Amino acid sequence: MTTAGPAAGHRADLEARVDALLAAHDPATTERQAFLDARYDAGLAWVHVPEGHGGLGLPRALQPVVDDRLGAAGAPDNDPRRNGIGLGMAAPTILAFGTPAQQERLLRPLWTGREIWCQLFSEPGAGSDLAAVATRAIPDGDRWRVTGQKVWTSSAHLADRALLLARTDPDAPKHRGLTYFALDMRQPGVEVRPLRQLTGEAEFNEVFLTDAVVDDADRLGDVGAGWQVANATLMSERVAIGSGAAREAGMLGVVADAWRTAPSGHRTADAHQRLLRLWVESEALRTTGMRLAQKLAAGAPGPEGSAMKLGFARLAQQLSSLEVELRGDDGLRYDDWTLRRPDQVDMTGRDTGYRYLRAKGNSIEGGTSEVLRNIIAERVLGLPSEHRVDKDVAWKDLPR
Amino acid sequence: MTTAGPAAGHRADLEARVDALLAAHDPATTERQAFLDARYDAGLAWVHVPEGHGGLGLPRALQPVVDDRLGAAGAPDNDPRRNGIGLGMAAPTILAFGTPAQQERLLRPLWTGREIWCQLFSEPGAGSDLAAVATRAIPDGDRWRVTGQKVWTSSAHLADRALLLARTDPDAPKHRGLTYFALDMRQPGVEVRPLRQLTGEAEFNEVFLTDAVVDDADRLGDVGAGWQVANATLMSERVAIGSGAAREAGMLGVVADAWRTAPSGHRTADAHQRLLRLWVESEALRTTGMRLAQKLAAGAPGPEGSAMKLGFARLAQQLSSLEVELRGDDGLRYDDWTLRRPDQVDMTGRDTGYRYLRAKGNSIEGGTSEVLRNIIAERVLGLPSEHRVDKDVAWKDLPR
Amino acid sequence: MSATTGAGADLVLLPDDVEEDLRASLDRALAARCTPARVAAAYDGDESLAGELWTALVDLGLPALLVPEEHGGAGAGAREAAAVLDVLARHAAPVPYLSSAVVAATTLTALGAGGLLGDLAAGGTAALLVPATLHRADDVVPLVRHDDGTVSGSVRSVTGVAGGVPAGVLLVPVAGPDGADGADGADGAALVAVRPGDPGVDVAPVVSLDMTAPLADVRLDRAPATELPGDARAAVSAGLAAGAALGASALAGTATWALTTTVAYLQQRRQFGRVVGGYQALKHRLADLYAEVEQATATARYAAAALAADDPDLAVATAVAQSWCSEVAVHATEEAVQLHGGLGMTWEHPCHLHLKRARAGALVLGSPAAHRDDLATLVDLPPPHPDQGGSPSWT
Amino acid sequence: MSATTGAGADLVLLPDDVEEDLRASLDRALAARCTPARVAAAYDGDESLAGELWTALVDLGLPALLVPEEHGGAGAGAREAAAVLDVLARHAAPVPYLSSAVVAATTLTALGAGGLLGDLAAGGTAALLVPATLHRADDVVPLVRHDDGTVSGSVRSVTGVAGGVPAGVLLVPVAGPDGADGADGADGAALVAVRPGDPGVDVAPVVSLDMTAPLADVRLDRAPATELPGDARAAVSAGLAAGAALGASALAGTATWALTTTVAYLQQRRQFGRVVGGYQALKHRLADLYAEVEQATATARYAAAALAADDPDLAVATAVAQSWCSEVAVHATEEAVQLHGGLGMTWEHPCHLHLKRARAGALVLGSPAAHRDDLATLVDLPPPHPDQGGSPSWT
Repeated sequence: MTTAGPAAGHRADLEARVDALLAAHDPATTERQAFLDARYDAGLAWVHVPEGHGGLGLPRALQPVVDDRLGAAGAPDNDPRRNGIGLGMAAPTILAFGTPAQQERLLRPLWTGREIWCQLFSEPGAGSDLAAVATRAIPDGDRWRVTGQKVWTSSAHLADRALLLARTDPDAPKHRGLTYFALDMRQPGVEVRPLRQLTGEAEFNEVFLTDAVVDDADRLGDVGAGWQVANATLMSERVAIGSGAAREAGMLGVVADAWRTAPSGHRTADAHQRLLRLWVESEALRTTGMRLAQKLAAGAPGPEGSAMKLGFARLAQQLSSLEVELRGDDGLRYDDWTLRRPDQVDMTGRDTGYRYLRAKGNSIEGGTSEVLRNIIAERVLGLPSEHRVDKDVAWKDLPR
Repeated sequence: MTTAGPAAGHRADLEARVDALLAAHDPATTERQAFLDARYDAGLAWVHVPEGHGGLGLPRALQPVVDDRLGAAGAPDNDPRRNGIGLGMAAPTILAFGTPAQQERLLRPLWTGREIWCQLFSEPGAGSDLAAVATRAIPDGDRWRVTGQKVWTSSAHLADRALLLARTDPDAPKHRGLTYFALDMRQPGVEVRPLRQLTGEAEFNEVFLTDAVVDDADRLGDVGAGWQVANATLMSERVAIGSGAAREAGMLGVVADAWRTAPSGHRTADAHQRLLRLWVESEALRTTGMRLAQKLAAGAPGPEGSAMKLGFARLAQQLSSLEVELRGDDGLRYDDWTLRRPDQVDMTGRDTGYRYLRAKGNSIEGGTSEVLRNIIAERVLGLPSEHRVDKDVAWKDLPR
Repeated sequence: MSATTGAGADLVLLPDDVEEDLRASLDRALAARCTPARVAAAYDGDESLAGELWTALVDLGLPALLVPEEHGGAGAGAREAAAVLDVLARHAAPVPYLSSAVVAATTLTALGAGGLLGDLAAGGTAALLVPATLHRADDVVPLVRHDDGTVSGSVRSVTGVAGGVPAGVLLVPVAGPDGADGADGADGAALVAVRPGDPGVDVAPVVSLDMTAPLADVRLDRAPATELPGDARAAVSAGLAAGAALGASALAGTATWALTTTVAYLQQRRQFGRVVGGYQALKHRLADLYAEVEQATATARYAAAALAADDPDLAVATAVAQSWCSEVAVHATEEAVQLHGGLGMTWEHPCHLHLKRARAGALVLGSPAAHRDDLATLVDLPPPHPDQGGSPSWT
Repeated sequence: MSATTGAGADLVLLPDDVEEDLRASLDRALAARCTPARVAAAYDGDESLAGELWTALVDLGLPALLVPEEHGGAGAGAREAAAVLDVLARHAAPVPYLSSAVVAATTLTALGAGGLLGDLAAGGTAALLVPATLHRADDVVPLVRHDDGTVSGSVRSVTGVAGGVPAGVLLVPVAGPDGADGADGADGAALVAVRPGDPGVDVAPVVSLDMTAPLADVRLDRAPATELPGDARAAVSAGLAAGAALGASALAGTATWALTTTVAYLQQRRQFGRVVGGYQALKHRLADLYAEVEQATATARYAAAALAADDPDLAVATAVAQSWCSEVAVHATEEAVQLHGGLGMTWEHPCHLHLKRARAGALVLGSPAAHRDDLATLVDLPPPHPDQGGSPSWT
């Protein structure tokens, strides 16, 4: 989030390592995967990761020193957007909970992009209440057999591996009967079907698991400890949200430009007042993000970040709705309803109507706004928790 | 709420009775109280009340036939605004729960205005949670001794009698240990102190009861049945809210006129847009009131009326806040902070700042907006009730 | 006490038995045919449902409701047509009832265009050739009428001319022949009828945000046209006014669907061991939404009753109902998507069909802002004068 | 990855140790003296608290913060002054810090008016003679300067001239002598100093919505005046700009007080056997309010940092902070009253003191709407052209 404060000594050391890497592996002549492997071996993949796994155990804030130098030298990168879940969620989880053998085996192909990851958490009956997952994993010698249905899985059709949360003990209370696995997606027991959304496209998938096999060696954390592992994964997901963007970045910029270029008949006093309010709110959120980033420069993200996600979702929805009105008759049009399977979401690359519809998901995915408000109320403001009826009841006995 | 549909026969009969009353008691020469007594005896006080108690057991909708005729004849009325709680809350309660002897004794002085009533329900520790009242009534022969503190009592300094809710059985669960009384306010054990509000005035009072005496003959309903009686009283309170007012009545009219007469510098596009939205919302509420009145023309009010009160409170608050802004520098002024004890609230007779501050009470008094939302959610929409921990615990054992 | 009465105090806002019966039979007819999957099929190019539904509506006599009896119609009132729109909305039915049976029918009735009205009463369809968002006859941009009586010009984003039940006749606003004064008025403003199948008529369907009311861009190039005698501007005004007044009922119907569907879902759905509808934060949001939706229904009924009674309050009633119902429909369907969680985002669940109807419907026949602008004039709340800032005075 | 940076990305929004110390000592000083009952006494005519508090502020050197060192001041930054305003707001302290130590001090600093600045640094007070809501020097209505140098005219609703700590000097904008051009500029615009005790000076206190920042109407009738050399308009602009930029911190402080006080109350208060703060509907409202208040703090700190750094983003930062913090302060104090139930409506509870500060403070130095209007110009989002409606085209 910030580039301030890296010790000069670390920086000089890193520069030297980059020089050495570039000297030994000229980007102009080295094959892409070979270069990425060399970078990994040099500890320059992700400098905050321990040595031996592509890093050097340095502060995360030093990574741009490497990235900027390598970028300037024309070196290939690992195309991080292709493997967002792998890099953003699987890697921290493997680092925190994986055995040395798992780290050795899984991290390199993950970082170099040889193995794309997806996440098999949510189920039709387990949305906000993730601990209610019903997908069963049953022991079978030194492996497990997994059966169940997962939803809201992005990249599942591209993925080689999945983070899987499954129930291994139905007799335990719901939070205590879960186990966490790294599942091989390339096997017959895994069926991926596109899940079409209100935008017309299928950004996500449903995944049907039928006696899918996972080795016990691919279990992350203890049997029954899946809930703790999954929470760590989800925390990693929310770190990324809310870093300081530029003024009029994203949706605000699109709508502000729509105002500036709209025919005069579409520029109503109503739309103008709403736009000014949203401009102010966007800036309030931007400065809040700056302040949070300065606070967190050294420390770990706390629950305060939840308020940023809440605000971004609200803004995106209000801005995109205003944009529909600003377009006049064109607000009634849509670009394309064809069922497509995009690799990633592109909010500004499509049309007004798409932004309006897609933004509805901002307050649902990655923690609904309702769940985030609970988190803020309980963990930031210290208000009492919700009354829980399901804490100490065996999962199999819960009403469904 | 409506004057439609009274049977012509009833109407003719009423007209004849009015003629007879006027003939026997010429308003020009009859003393006021004597005329009111005669009207009461003629069953023309409140025609929907049973015969013998000032009424004729006719539909409530026929009352205007009498009122209009008597008004036109220059007859005195019973100055109903002076005794709002007596007429609006005490009378229905006495009619529903009083013994024949109580009805005989209490209703005439109530209607004629010889006895002014107030309501001793709320306490510092029992606001929305009215059933938590801690004021104790302890039996003492054929009377009760009452000790405790009540708040938010309007007219207490003028009142002769009070509707009192008190705890008679601390060992019973809170809803089942309450009893309802008609208390004589003119006695040494009753001390009334003005309760100053944020407006500067003391529209309400605190009432301190110290061994105040109430005869068991003044108990309304059974011992332990106070909660049911009190709820009936509160229902009567809410009937009055939300009948069809004229367009631009009340606060909207004040603010619309403020716009029309404001200096051009105060008329911002922001204020204009907000005013138009509030105008629309006021009209939406007005037509909803019309529709509700047509629905209820024959039947009893249901929980749907709660949405009207919710809407009126919200509107009054938003309109008065807008008005402050519309006044420019004058919005920073106030008319008078002196501690006064007004007989009744007058939202339009005072200045902008007063309206702004007083309107804050609209969403608290007579059921907070939060309680009303619960009522709508549970009784109209059929959503589950709140989790209750205090239902079956003895009142004395509840945490406080 | 006698009630203090407001504007339109005599208007009855409750349905009578005839309306209740009509609602029930239409609801039955739609429930059997208008499934979410078939509605959604229009987004993938299969618009066959619309025709089936229209046939059902014709069987029930509904397209004839606003057509005068002397032209073969039912001569029923605006209240009944509002009820039809309300029920159609609750099923997201992809039929051009508003554009044909209300706007076009009212326009033709104002002109006394008996022949075309007879077609409508018999199940035919027509559409006014203006952009879907237009709500004031003053804003009409007329097409060009040539000396030979043919018509040229183009209009974007017209509703009711594409889809499964396209308009059989286009009602085209034109100026005098090649801009000159015409026969019917000093300025030659007129309506002419054009048949979509005729040469020189190009109807290009558009990919629409709401495919249950699909749009088309229409281009006429010396298309044959028949003049419709009468005061064209007044007729278009009447048609648009009826559309806006009754369109509010469609929006209120969408909002009602969203509220009731969401409440029903949350009464079943469990999370964290509890029925989700029991969480107080959601209860309070739904209570507020209930109040909004009830108010939307009241304003829509008031507008329909004002139209039915030709009440002087019609213009105010319409501005109020359109602006309020538009925003409530959008809010209610957005809440429906949010409170259905991920399910509301899926193609399979009907939420999105109603969300799209609300978002697009809120703009059809005038945006909420446009209707509030009308109101500012109608109720004497003039906008700030452009000079409001005052000139710098410290000179 | 390197961060994409926005405007003012270098500004530090966290307090340093100096600021933390300053906050702590001021908080201690106020906690001992500034009780709700004594603050409320001003509404009943007892304004003695203000003088005591001002003495305490002078002891801490706070009125001198923005006065340059060469004039006996602390030469500290805008960030420290913002911290003072924030802490004062949390105690609803009835002192004229914003009007005197910020607006007047900045105006005088821009003029280099050493003598008066020395008075301020030593604990004296001054006020700019303009209506409390004014925020643009362009909107100043100057008083009349006569040939003999005396000044006449009246200004309504001036803040900082009445109350327990009235201004010792009035800074009066005037035009040239009897309207003619003056000595200092082509148009004679100037600031002159007038002493409230002098003949011809009438300061009439006004009953104010917020008696912790009481207003007065001031009338000058040939009052003796001393001209303050320098660019008067630029100086007033600077004073008002500093006031608006830092006033946002006072509003953010009020909002913070409201949130924390309400949360603390709801953690204790029980209804229906449960802690009220555990009801989810309230939890969610408080979570939303928390987000608003955090954002208010961020915008206020950003504006203060921009002023301290003389950042080119100051004007935008001020417009954002003023409009956002004003509305959040009003919302937060309104929620505080509502969520304290009846208690928040009482005179005894401090809620009302903060509600009145928020409602009035939101208008002081420009309403939220006025600041958003500024923003429209600053960030190129021009208002709709008055001709937007277009002329009727169907002619």
